[in-house]
Amino acid sequence: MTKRTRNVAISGIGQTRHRGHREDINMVELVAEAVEEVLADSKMDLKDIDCIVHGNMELFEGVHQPDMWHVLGDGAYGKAGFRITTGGTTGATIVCSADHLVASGMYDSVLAIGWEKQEEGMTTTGITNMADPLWEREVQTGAITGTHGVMMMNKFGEPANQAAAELRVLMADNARKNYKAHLRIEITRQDVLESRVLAWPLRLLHMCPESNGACAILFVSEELAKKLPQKPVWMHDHVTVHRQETFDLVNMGDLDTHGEAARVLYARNGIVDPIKQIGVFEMYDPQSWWALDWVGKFLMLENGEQIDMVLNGDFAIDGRFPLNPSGGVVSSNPIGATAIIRVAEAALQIRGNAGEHQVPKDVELAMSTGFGGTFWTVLHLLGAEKPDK
Amino acid sequence: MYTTDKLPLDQKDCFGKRGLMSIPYRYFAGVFLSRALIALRDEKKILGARCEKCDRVYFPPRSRCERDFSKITELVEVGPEGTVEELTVVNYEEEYFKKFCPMLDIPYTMALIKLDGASTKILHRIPGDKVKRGDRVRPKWLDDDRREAMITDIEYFEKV
Amino acid sequence: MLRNVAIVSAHQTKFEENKADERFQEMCYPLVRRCLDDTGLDFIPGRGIDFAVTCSDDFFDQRTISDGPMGDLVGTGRWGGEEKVACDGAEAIQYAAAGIASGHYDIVIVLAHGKESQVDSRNIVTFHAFEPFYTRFLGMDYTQALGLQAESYINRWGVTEKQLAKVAVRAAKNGAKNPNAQRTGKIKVDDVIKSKAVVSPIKELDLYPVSDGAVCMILAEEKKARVITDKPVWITGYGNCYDSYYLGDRNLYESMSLKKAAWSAYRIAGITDPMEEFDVAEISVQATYQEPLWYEGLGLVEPGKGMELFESGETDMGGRLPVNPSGGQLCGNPLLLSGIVRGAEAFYQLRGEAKGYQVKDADRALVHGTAGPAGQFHTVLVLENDKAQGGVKS
Amino acid sequence: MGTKTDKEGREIVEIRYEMAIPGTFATGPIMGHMLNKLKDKELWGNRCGKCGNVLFPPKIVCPKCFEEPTEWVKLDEWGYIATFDVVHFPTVNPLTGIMREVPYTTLIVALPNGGGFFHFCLEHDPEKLAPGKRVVPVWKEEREARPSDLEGWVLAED
Repeated sequence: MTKRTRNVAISGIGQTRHRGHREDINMVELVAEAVEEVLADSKMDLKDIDCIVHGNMELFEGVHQPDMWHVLGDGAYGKAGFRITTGGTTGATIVCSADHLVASGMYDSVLAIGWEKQEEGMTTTGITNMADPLWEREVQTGAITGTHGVMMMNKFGEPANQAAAELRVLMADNARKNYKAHLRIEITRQDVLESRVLAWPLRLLHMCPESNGACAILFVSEELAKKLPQKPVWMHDHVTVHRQETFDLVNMGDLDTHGEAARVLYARNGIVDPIKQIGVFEMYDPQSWWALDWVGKFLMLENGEQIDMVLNGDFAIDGRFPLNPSGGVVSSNPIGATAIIRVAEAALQIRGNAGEHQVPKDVELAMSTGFGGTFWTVLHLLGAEKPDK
Repeated sequence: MYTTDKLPLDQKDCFGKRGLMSIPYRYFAGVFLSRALIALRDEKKILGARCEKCDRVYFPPRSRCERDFSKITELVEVGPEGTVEELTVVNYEEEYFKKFCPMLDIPYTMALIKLDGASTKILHRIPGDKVKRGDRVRPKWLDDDRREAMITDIEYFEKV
Repeated sequence: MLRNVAIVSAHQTKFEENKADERFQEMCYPLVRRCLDDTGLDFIPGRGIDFAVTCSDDFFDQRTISDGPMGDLVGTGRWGGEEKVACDGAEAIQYAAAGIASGHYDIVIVLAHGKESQVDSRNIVTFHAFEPFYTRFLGMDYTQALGLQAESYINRWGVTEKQLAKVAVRAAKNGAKNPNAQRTGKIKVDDVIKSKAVVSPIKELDLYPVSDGAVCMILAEEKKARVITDKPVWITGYGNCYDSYYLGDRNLYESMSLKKAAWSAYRIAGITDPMEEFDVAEISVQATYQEPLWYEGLGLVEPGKGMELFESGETDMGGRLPVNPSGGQLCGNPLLLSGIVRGAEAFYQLRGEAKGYQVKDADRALVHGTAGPAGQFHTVLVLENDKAQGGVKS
Repeated sequence: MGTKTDKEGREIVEIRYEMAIPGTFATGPIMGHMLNKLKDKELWGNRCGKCGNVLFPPKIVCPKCFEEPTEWVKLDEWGYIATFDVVHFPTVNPLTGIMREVPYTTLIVALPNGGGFFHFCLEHDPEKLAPGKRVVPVWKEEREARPSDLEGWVLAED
């Protein structure tokens, strides 16, 4: 167990319906939708919230320091606030931030808000812009890359190809149960394998959509959690692992930030068999090829066992190890919100009121991840029971 | 220049690469603000947003009251005349702005104007540097065929 | 805060108008190295530096995820983690302290960088801080926001441009003793008044110059701080606050958010009379009018009396509460960096290491940073050395 | 600038804005050295004295050892395909504001004496490409110390 000065609980969750088009509202109104819902969910009065943590990626909407404008919609007027961003991990990072700000004793209630209105910018150009302007920026193509696919195919052959497609189908099945998900499509493995090539062997249906959405979570001290009506979900631990700016692309093994994060988290929290001990896993899966590779890394499967697990249906909502009951990132990806949505969905599963995509069992521990930057990972562990400090 | 005893470095290797950060955007005002912006274009009307809870009339309009977070659904006409409350004379030109904004010749005045009936002040421009605090001003509208549902449909404000 | 947190090391670059020969890495790496040498720490999660907080701005860097390239310099190559505060640097200090006080980390490195010279004009960047429907395409930027607030302030209290010029003169005078300051030396009131008009009443010398530079800091929890240094500087108060976004919603001649930020920081630090209880203050003044305006917001003096306080000499070196012995942001710090530079300067003062501009017996310091148009957002920190912690007030 | 009609038939305001912020990226002596060498059709990285890894693009400090590199290293003029992909998804190049022509192929080229990086592959047929195949660089005639001086990589004839 990580050291923790005082316990922090999630006492409210708010999430917009993530959609490809939200031309009916502007950015501020998008954020306000999530805030309104978290206030309703937590029965907390906005004026009683101490601090707002705001996160997104500025260059996706082209607004400098958007937290200043968003005071109009996030309720930060006259309050303390922070703007924390780290790329795709932003949503997960602001959860760490809120956890720190409450656990530190600085604030008793912190509202973390992650959002993105992808349709207002050009996502792939925005991502390409993260590469070094003096070298890679001329070459990189956002996150649209088939390189992982090529590596998986080389290692595991056709079964990997089938599993990546099957995993995508599972995400679609889950997303249809989650009315907040963006892509709630009915697809078959064949549809995936025959969809348009984006970056061979990555196909359109392997890839996440560009979504508009916001997600807000209320983090409170133990004392305050007791006073609030919602069943508290406890923050147990989080681990952030980054890697060098331009990593050794040749030996990707050198790049196993996911495995490293999992190793640290499991060791600190006495997890020896994640598949048994963790009730549900909300993983940041921007594309199914990455998902297939990463779920193995997070679960420390050495020999691609996850491929059989996919084909056996072990990752289904009612399977041995439910993966992304929400439909995951391939079903909704408002980037600045995506990783905090993982935490929100994990918390909903622990609360037991996730709705149609609730897993049919009591969830004691839930894990969620964020992914971004140059292969950065943020890993969160949430629990139904208070962590023993 | 940065130097180190570990690695030979040369001043001639220090230079600057010109580049852009070029990304296209589409900003959606949303249904509520669109109504107010389109009124500028079609009716030459300046609409503010009235919060039923605290009765403030906000300009620029917004669908949330910043103070009490209540939803705002009512647009009310303000102005068109108003009183200059704050101002600053702008003496510099920014080439970049000219590409995207219909700029006035310098020196011009950037002002905060309390429009009649509004609780807050509108930011807009007044030609020249002669305007004073307390002066009454009115909008100078672009011709009907040039207005495009932007705040710049009001070319500038001018003395009454 | 539930654990005591101290700053144990801080280094900054010289601030310059255009560091054309250095990219961010060259600006920052030597600072990190110096902080490591100071503290004998290394990047070993769990045993050395546990975590990194960076502070930078994607627009100014013209780079999505502008903290990406900083990772190599703060240990992420060693599986470390990093988070970016995309706000004023003083905020980064408070945020790093939260990570430590939460118990999650013991030692955190903070690395902040800014290069206003990279983009053709900083106004092009702050143009994008204005929302696109009612403000941006009027050709708005932060400089004009400063102009509106300046006029509002001097009109409200009858302050003259001549009086404001004295602020620039003192800043340059103080800055002349600070080896890292950019715009320094002998400036006369007339030079300021005659300098190029920018936005009335602000002339070129009333406004902080375009500036490049970086700051690196290491923060630690009490036990480890004691091992690392015998002169820890404690963070004993913190507060920050947002005001309204639209300039037209605010009374620009006063600052609700600064008042709130300051008094929450004072309350936590147990300060009731800032003018009396602080020995030195480092505040972020982007344009001369802000010196008296921030005095009032910080509660050093009542509304309207800021200029009076300035002219009384009590905030000069040797006065009752010297403000900006370093010269402050008017001598050159990029937007968003000023807050952490102020923190570093206060750190030197409280350790008696501000060679040439040391305030005698400085034990408790006020640190202020601001962000957003015309001071929409403020951060206030209270820093104290062991002597002040002992309750001794010199 | 202007408006559009949304799905419900309402006219809504949509402001189109082509941001293009001009700036000057300082190379510094380390990145600048590599860029200048491109003019001589040479790829240079630097080597960490501790772990011996070749860093490309060259770095001010070895991210893993946190030691300063101790020597400049000229990379080999051929490499292997580590992996590749064929991009069919057109995007604006943020450095120029110009839409990229598709399809194009990117590869990660692994160089024998260390280092590996993203670049363009001038062969667009995935059937012809495979990890492990040898590739050689193709240089532009006019070179101006920028990444595009190296036009891309083609399969070596052997």
